[in-house]
Amino acid sequence: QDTKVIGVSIPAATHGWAGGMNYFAQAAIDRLEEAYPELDFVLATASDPGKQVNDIEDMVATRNIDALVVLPFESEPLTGPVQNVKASGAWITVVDRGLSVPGIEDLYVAGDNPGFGRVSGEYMASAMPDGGKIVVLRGIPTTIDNERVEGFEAAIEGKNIEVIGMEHGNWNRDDSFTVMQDFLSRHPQIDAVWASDDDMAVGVLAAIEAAGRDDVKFVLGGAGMKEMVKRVMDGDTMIPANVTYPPSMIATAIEITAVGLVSQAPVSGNFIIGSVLVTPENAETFYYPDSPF
Amino acid sequence: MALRPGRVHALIGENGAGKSTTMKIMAGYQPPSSGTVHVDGRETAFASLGEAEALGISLIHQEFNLAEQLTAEQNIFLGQELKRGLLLDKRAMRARTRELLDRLDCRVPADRVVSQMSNSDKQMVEIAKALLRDTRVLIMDEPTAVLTKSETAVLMRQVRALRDKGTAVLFTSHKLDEVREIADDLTIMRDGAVVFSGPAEGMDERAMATAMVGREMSDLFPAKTGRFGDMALEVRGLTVPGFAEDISFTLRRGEILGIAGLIGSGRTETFEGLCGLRPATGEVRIKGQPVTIRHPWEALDLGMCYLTEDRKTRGLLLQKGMRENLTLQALHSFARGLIDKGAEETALTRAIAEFDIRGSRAVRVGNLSGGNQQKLLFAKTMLSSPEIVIIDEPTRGIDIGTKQQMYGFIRGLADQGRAIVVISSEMQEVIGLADRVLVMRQGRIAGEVQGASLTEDAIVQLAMGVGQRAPVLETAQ
Amino acid sequence: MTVKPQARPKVSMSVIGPIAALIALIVMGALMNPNFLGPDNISNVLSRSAFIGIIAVGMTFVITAGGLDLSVGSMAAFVAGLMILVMNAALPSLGIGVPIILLGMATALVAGLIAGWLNGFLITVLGIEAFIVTLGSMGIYRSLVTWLADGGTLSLDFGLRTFYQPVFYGGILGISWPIIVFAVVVILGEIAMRSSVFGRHCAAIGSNDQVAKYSSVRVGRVRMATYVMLGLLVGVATIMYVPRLGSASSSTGVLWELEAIAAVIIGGTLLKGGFGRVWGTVIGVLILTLIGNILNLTDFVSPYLNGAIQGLIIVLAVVLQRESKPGA
Amino acid sequence: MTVKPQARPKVSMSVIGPIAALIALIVMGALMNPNFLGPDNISNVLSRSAFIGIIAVGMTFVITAGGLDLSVGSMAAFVAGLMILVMNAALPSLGIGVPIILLGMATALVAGLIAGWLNGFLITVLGIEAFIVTLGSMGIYRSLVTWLADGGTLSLDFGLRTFYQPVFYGGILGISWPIIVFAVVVILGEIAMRSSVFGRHCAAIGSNDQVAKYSSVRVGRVRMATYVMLGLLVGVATIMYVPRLGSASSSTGVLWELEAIAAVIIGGTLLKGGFGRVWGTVIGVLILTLIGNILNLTDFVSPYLNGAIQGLIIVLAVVLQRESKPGA
Ligand SMILES: Nc1ncnc2c1ncn2[C@@H]1O[C@H](COP(=O)(O)OP(=O)(O)OP(=O)(O)O)[C@@H](O)[C@H]1O
Ligand SMILES: Nc1ncnc2c1ncn2[C@@H]1O[C@H](COP(=O)(O)OP(=O)(O)OP(=O)(O)O)[C@@H](O)[C@H]1O
Ligand SMILES: [Mg+2]
Ligand SMILES: [Mg+2]
Repeated sequence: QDTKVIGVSIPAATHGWAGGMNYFAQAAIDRLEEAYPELDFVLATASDPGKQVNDIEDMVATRNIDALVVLPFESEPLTGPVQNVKASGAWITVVDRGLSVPGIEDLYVAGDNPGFGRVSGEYMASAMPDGGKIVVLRGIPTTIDNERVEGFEAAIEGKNIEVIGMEHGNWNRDDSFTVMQDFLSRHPQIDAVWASDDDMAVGVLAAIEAAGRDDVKFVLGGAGMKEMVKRVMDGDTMIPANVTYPPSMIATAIEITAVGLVSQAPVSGNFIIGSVLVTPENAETFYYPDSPF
Repeated sequence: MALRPGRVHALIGENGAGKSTTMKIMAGYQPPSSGTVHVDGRETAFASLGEAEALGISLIHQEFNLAEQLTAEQNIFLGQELKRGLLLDKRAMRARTRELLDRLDCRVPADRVVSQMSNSDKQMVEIAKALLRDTRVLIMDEPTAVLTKSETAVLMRQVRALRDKGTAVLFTSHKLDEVREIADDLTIMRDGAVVFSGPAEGMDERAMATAMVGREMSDLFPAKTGRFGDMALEVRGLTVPGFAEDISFTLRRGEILGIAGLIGSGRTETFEGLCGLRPATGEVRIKGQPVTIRHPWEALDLGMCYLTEDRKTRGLLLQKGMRENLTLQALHSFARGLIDKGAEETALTRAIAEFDIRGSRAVRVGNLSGGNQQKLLFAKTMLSSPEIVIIDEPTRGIDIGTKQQMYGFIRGLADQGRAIVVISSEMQEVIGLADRVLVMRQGRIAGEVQGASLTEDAIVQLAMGVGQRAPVLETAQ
Repeated sequence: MTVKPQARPKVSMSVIGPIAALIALIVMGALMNPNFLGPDNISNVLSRSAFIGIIAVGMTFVITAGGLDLSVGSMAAFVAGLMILVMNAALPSLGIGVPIILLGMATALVAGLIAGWLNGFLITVLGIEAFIVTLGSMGIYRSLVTWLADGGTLSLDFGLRTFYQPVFYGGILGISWPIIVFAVVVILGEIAMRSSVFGRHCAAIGSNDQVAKYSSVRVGRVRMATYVMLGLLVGVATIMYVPRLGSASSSTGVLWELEAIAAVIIGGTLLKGGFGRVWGTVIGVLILTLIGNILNLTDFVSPYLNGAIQGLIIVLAVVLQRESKPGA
Repeated sequence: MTVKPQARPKVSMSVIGPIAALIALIVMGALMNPNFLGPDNISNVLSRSAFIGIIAVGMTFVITAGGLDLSVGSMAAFVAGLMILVMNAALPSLGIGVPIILLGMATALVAGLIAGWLNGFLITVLGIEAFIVTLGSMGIYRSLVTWLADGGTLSLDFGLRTFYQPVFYGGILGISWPIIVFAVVVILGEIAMRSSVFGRHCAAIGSNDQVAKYSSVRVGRVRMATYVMLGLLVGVATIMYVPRLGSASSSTGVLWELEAIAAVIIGGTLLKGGFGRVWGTVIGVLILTLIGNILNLTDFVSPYLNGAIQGLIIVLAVVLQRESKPGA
């Protein structure tokens, strides 16, 4: 019987969320290789779009992949190359970031970036009914980040919430720590922080703690890092909520793809994994103590 | 001073008298702070080096001015490359290089990289570079300092040929016999000013020396005492792969051992090997104790020290001041935890006085005159007070007055009971200074002369190999 | 400069070294995967080497002349962004066709030229350390492209891109354009390095710029020329790059500078200047590309460790060509 | 070597330059934001300078001795990761207390020392170009930390971190530990550079290693010592870094190497070796940190352009100190 090869191409673990995603991809592959001996996986991680295209080309040229699971580094540059893979007859699963031309992928598993921003914005508005001054830490300048921020801004529109500072923390703990320190020296009154990511939230919290400032009521991160979910669950007032953007969606995508390949079951379609607000009430369901993220 | 076509003009003076500076001004490398340069009767201010070159003036530097990573051919043609169409005409350049080097009796291959050449070969490449340029005025700053007698003779032949073709030649040398032999005109400088200028006729070496130094010169070499102490160094079967083989000799305290030989006979390498500066094998005993020396600091710890012949690339840090250079080798003796800068300054003051180093204390060593650099190098080595000193070409580029001082100093060291090796290409120097002379040829000891048989003839015969006529310029590789 | 007994081998390790490393990699790849030597894979490897390769050829001259350029990756991203903006802007008036492609190409070349000239100006005319100048311009171009793209991605109009794509994917006689252009650049570069006055002057300047100056070499001009040429080659590489991905963002060309410099040095050019060889650089680029390619061929190592393997091989490739006595 | 008639000014631009740039930045910052000169902000800026600063002091010696180290950022990440792993592993047996902190510190110092020694070994004993060795080890350490963290983040046990935190946040007399340690490292470094045999030897080797060798300097050992010392200082920096956020991941210390090298060169140390000054490096580090700080304190420019401003200021800071006639 012939083995089928599934190629998995994802961005390298350069920040917390990507690290979690890498972990889930690796774990799913290990599990599936065990479960389905007739499946072979190729996992490649790329640090920039060009490298990702190289990886995908290599999978086609040397590994004869039957299916490709790709989490595009960026949509635009990956569209053409994935289209070429499609033309070779392989199954295409696109994760998280849609390609810029619709209809290439057979299966689309994605988070919802504008939704992520919107949920965060809505929570901010509801947590501060009387309005307030907030600062925002953005991620690495990318389309994803733009979509999230736009969603966020749309949601707080007209809600009397004033964004008094916005800088890039690059989804990085150290950078966000520095940025937050400077925000704190610059603004005598900050009511809340939208850190937009849990890694950044870690840095922000440390900066606030170090400055000993108590004007900041809470910090809203995002992505559902286990430590943060735990703090929500424990009722920490600084971390009253979180917004999910599960890195495990890559595992979902790989699993569905694998099942599709071995069983010919109809699995095509779109799976949008919405961003959900995590509150002390529902936190338990989002808490995975064994995950590295 | 005036240079005329078809005449050789010699410029002499003490170290730091300003000879090199004068030459650089004449060749457009430096602007004069006052005064003018006239070419063909017209006053000229060189805006760029190209201008001086376009007027047919070229300068051979005292310190080598070659790109180390480039080959002989590339250096000779640098800035004057021959082209065929858009591309280089390498064949023509190579042929021309060969021809020029052959004219200078230099055997070095055209594609040898300069960093792999001996000093004398580098000098020949410099000269070839100047010959290539169509020069009407050829200025040479101590071209013979690194050459032996036979190579100097070749150079002099070329100089005469150029002169006969109408080129004006200006050169300096501290070897006054050469000056007497070839100069038509003579200018003598002292402390930045001309003290004599006129035809060379009637000036003998003694007269030149007196005019230069400003006092009557007595005997150049100090008297040999002939009193030796215990055995200081015994070397048996020293082999420096590729350069020297089976070298054996002994050296007593208070003795000066001269090492003679042609350039390329492996003298430098032998003693670099002995001091751990390059891989070597063999049996070495110091004060009777067998020792192994694999690194220069091990030699220094044993009280043995080598003073390099190549002051520019191996001897001194040209970017640094005198103080840093002076104390580099003996730095530990100035440090008790931290470096005592006051003690360093004191040492510098002493060295300046003792070795008559001229030049401001603040100047970078690269800006010292060649001879003063050599004196500083000497002072630096002496500061680590070694028991056994190996001095390679001690007086290269040093004026006659200072030479006398240096010889006296070296003899003084011997009289203090130190053991001294002097490697020199100047026959007079080895004969005058050494108690005993080893002659090397092609990486081996060809023989030993001492006492009454210590004559130029005897050394030359051993160095060339009896009956062999052509000088051996390179070891067989 | 110590000279060891050196029975100078006819062909030195510094020549054999990189070639041996390359061959070892190829053999390894071929053993691991039968498709490795297939035409598809070879073509892939060569075309993707072209970007860095073309830039690395320019870098060879810069380094040979004693310089350095850390800005090439950011510069490539910026030039690509500019090219896309210009082409998109001209689309309504010019329509899809050859003219707009030519306009885009001209933009890339001119932008590269100017960028290279600016680096060269600061370095040769104002006399600032090349490391600092190009570190600065690296930050500047990277920021500019982020700003042009408003933090996101600049994308070429889709129709335009489809039309332009053959410049990357097409070719003649089954050899794709990037490979052809790369080959041409390498051949011209090798000739220029070996047999042109320019190449020789680069080496002379890198070896000792005082000497070059005294030999009436126009040091400033030659040095400037190396940066301008590198900028131009960044433009050429961008022309090939844009049709491939059709976009530019702040993550375009990240670390290309390190890769290009590494390729140059693996190829045997001296980092301190004075000696360079273009063919070596090509081998260096191929080695770097092959490492990535081979790592994709197998699942032996955790992808987390790819960087470690890469680092090891880079060091090994250079260990191979060492012939001079170490250290001291 | 002809030298022009240089009328050496008493206080040279190379000394005034970086100081002037720093003062200009401080004035600018003070004008833009009243809190800029507040004790909090000053303390923040100084403590965050400490990591890069401590490393940059080590880098000053490496560069002065004619070397280079691109691996320090990755090395810091790796050392931090290792330290966290060791401390977490020892937690059950040692419990929270001073011993476990000491164990962690020892781990960091030993790991840094070994890492530095490895770089030094490859460079001085095997004689491989420092650029290549450290480019290689940069990749290796970065990979290793990613692998140790399984792609994610290594976090110090929460209780442990709370106990350890005073090492970053605490201090004496209101001066935090990182600032104190940084100051001590700088003072020792400055003394070592100016007045120790080691510093003098570094400059000699960087200026001309042949001369150093012929002067019986233990070239290999001194060069090795610079790398070992740098590794050790990376360990020290890590000891300060870990308590801050209590975590390490593959994004820890990214680009620290470039920042450290830039600081060294802005400070006036020669990239090609032979001359170094530690106080200059400190100014360089402060300039770099202040740029980021000022940009965060104002909204004048789009955050996308931060990198451009940074690049400009770096170049300007070096323009200020140029005194030698340019280029040639
Ligand atoms: N750039 C400079 N700055 C300061 N002093 C200088 C500089 N260049 C030369 N000098 C000084 O000018 C004096 C003349 O030097 P010059 O090299 O011309 O001497 P010289 O006659 O060639 O001596 P030698 O025989 O030793 O080569 C020396 O004292 C030297 O230190
Ligand atoms: N770096 C090098 N690489 C290759 N060959 C060299 C190198 N240095 C010197 N040689 C060659 O080695 C031989 C010996 O050189 P060298 O001139 O130093 O010998 P020497 O006997 O000490 O002569 P002298 O001291 O009179 O200059 C020469 O043939 C020279 O060309
Ligand atoms: Mg002179
Ligand atoms: Mg010799």
